[in-house]
Amino acid sequence: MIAAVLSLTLLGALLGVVLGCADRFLRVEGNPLVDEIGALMPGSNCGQCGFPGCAGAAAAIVAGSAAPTCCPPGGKALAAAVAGRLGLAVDLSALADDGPQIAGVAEELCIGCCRCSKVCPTDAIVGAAKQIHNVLREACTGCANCVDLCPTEALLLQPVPPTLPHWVMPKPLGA
Amino acid sequence: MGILTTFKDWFGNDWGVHPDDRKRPAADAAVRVMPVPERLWLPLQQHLGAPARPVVLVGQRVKKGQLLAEAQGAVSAPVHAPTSGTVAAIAEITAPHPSGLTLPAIVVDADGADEWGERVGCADPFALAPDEIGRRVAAAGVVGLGGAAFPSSVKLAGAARAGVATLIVNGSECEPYLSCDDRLMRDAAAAIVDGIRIMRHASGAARVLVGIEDNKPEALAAMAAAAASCAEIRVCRVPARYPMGSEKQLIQALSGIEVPADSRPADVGVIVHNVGTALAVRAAIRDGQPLISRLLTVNGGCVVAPGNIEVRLGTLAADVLAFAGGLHGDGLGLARRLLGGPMMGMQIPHWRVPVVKGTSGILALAADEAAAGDADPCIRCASCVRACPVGLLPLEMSARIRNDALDAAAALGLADCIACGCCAYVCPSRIPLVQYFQHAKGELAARERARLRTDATRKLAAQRQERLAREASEKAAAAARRKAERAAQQSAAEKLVQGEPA
Amino acid sequence: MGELLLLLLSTALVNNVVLIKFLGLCPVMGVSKSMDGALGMGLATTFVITLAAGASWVLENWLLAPLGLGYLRILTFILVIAAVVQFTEMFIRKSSPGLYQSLGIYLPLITTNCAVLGVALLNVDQKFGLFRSLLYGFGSALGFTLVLLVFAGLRERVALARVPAAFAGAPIAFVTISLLALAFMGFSGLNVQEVSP
Amino acid sequence: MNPNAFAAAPVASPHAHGGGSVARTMRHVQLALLPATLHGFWLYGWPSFLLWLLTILACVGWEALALRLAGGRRVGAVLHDGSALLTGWLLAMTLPPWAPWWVAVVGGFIAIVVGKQVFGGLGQNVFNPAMVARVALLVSFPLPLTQWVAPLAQPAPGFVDALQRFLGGAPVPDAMTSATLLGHARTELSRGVDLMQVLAGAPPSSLSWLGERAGSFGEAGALLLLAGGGYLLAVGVIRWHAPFAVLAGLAVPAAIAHAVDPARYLDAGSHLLSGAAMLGAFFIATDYVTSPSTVPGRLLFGAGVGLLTWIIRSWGGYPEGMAFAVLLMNALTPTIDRCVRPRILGRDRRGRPLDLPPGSPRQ
Repeated sequence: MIAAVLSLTLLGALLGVVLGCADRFLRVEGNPLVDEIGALMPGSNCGQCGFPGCAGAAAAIVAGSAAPTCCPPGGKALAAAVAGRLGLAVDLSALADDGPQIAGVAEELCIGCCRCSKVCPTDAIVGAAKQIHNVLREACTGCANCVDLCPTEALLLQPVPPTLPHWVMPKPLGA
Repeated sequence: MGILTTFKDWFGNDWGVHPDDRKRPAADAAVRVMPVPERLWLPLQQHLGAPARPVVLVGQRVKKGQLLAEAQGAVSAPVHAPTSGTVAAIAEITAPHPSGLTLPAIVVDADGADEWGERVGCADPFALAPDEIGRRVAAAGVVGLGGAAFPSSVKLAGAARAGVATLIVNGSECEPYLSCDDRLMRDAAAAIVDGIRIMRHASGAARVLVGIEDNKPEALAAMAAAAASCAEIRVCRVPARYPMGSEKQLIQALSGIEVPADSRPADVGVIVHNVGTALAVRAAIRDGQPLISRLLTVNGGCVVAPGNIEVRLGTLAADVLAFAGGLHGDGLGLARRLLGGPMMGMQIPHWRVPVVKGTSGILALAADEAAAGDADPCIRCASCVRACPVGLLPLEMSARIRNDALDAAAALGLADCIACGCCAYVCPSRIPLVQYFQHAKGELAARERARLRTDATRKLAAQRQERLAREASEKAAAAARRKAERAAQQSAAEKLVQGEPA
Repeated sequence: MGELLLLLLSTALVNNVVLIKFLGLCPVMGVSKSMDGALGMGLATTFVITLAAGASWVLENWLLAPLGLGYLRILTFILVIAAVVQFTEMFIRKSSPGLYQSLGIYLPLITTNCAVLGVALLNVDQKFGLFRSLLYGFGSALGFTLVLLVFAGLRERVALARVPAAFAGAPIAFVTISLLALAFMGFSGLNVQEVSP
Repeated sequence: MNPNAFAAAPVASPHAHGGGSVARTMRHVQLALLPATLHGFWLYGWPSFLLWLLTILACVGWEALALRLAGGRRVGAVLHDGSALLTGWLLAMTLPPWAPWWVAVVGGFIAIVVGKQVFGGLGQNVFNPAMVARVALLVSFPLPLTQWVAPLAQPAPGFVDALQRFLGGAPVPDAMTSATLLGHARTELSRGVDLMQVLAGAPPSSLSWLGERAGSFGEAGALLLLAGGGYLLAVGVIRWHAPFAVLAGLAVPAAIAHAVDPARYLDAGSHLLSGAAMLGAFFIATDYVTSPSTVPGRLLFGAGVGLLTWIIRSWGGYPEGMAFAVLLMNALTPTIDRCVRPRILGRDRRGRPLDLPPGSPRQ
């Protein structure tokens, strides 16, 4: 009885010491994955994912509480990159395939209230007070923050029209 | 060599396919010259690279050969007026592209006079400096006429810079149905050889290899006779096998050099030009004529009088077909409208598409000639693996693309695919493999663009944060200053108040 | 030498721990979605099984048997295995965060991988010397890794197949591994004893 | 024709096709099996014909049922490709010729439903369906699967007699049974009799190249199967690599072992002409779906099948190991395909771009 107790105690203590040492030498600070995923995100903190900013979304994705597809501005490209990094299988077809959208100003409706340009996370809307505003196509992420704020509904998301160099051959049907 | 080749074939090195070439009788018919149609549509982008920028105004009268749009950027090519007339408009026309999207084109109404503008020829091109030849070729808007339409001057200049040893002239024309290069070599062998010599001079290459497939004996004989007096030009017979005319395959067949995957042929001392390009270079240098017309093959089961036709650039395919005698039964049995060959050519939605510099053929295929039928599941027969001239695994790549695993397909070498179509041609299940690959390439390119955009967005967002922080700190600083001022004023006033009674 | 090789083959193939003894099925089903993950899991498990086989031999012959504490066998073995797994987990987390992420819950679960304890206990029953115990453990682990890898390869292919909705996912994986086990029955009765003395 | 119809669904090149089809491939294979099959009918009489017919009918029937249940649109078209027929035919070739009816039906179910349709049908399975069925039957019903009727057994049953026997499932009368060469060798060896004596006592026809011997339906016609394989090679349906590697993988170790210890190991010729060696080499190991897609992969695959067959035959618990060997190598096929890939033009085997040749301008 005493031998059993002693040997188990000794064994436990020994292993405990070994693991304790290992913990010192093999310690990992923080979660490098979260930072890595965070670096992939757009960083505009637009909030469309429902998390507080891109860092929050990255943490949620790593923790598994959010899908890699949760970032609309990042689109398929981001989802594929994140899923590849985490070794997850992801159904990209779940992302609505209506292509990227950007905001456009209906000039006859814009009253130049400047509400939209204040919330744009990428400063993509230009225009002075009482002047017609305009959206810089290259900078707009289609986050739709501005759409809800526009008092005259002059801002609408529009699909980006296909162009010859950007045209993509459709995937074969069936087969 | 013979035994060695057989041995290699036994070990699976027999890439490519042997499609029924169907080049005759069109190849044997004499070349017809099509008269200038009433209206020509000249797309601003007929070449690889940046589109040209128009330099004419609507309503302006132009002479034949006059510059309509100038090259912009390092890789680009100008566009010239194929005939004299008036610029009617700059409008959108259906592009020679499978998407059916439009692209901007300069519309020229012919005046019927077909009157040349100023031309600066050169009696002795070999006295010109190679740079000068390159400049003149660039100004003439010559691009590769084999199909890729890469600006020829860029290639020549790059070759001279890199110091290439070998100029390979591509007379393989491995696409079925097409015979325009064959016809050129039969009819204008001497002029082609002259053009080759000019290109050799411009590129600084020591030797020239002309590769012609052995299914074109007349062209081989004509070219060999024309080149007999030039020791540095060797006309070589290559086995007829698709895609022998593909750049890297032809280089390997003729010179034995394998071009590394991330390099261009010039990096290993080789450049490749098409025979038609040689002729265009000759016209540009000797006669000062820009590229305003080309020979193309009109063929296919639906065409009444197939053959090779000399056509002005900008002519609508519909007009070319009408000149070629139209279609049997007004196109009743028409299955495919194609520009280019059946293996790599593109389907177009209708015939109102202009002939551009890279258009080597107009095909109207009947139902029994065209690939059709529903695709069956892949049975992993690996015919595609055997046929692939690049050594890819088409069956594995397409299976991954079908399941949207594009990165996995890319890891299998998707980027090395040359879209030659051998895999889909031999597939017993009739799987549209090339379409899978083109889809995946396009989708991956779109993702790459999206990624760049995300990077840009991140920068913009960071700048905005910085700006907001700066504004906030400025505001705080201003508030602090005002507060300090107020405090100072107040204390001064207090002093004043305190001092008053004193 | 030949005999040792046969011992290795016999433990890896003929008496395969997964397909013949049906041990360690949980990680085989869980970590066989990709060959990369399977390789990582296989290596980690190989490490643990081999080490546990050696440690259990030491414990059995130097501690439990001399002191007559055979009844503590399972307890002590689990203790040792848990420690080894904990160490492996720390090591992988440090050296390969991606693998750590993709192995997920299955990494700490090596502790409860019945193949590990099973091999250690079976090993003791064989009354081998230390070297052979290690070899027995290593051979079993090799068999485990082999099956895990092969099965992962099959699943990668099946993942690309047009499996009917009713069979997609786990069901087809079970069908596949059952057919794999069927194939491994070909090794049954493989007469290695005859050659070994 | 509506011009916009094309714009809606663009079709990529190539616009021409070589004309091959799945159904044509299957027809060639069936043609190649025909001589050995007719030979089998002649050797084993009506019962073997009934077995062959029912196995094929069972496979086609199960396939149709599975396709219906899966809600496929093109049941008729898929059946037309002939793959289920071929699976049934191949399975029949590996069964004892006088096996009862339920063997055919159960075998068809295992082959088509378990081995193929649950994976999604043609081209989706990872194991050869016929071999899955063969192994599952052997493991589950060892007795009826190891009852071999003597060739040209007298009295030969008439059609009605054969039908009764087939449906009744009566065992083969002892007087008409015989052992296969491999089975005989195995039994005698396990009794401690050495092979020299065993084979000296065996009738000479057991090794006869003309093949009047006991065995599964397709076993005796080994040379006819070889001829069928030659036909498939000639028409280009299969390539030589896998069959060659199977035969070499079987013959080379057999020859070496026989040279070392003839009393313990059969010679290479017996190995090649017995069991399912020829059928396996030319018709099973060449199955597109379940074998690797590259030439080196196929060599590896074939050599593995041959070697494993020899190992199982020589040391294993079963007298014949071809089916097991095929399944084992089927399992390895995805791994082989992953590891053995063709070299991409302009890249080395690892996928890195080649170095520029010495003396090139960019160096």
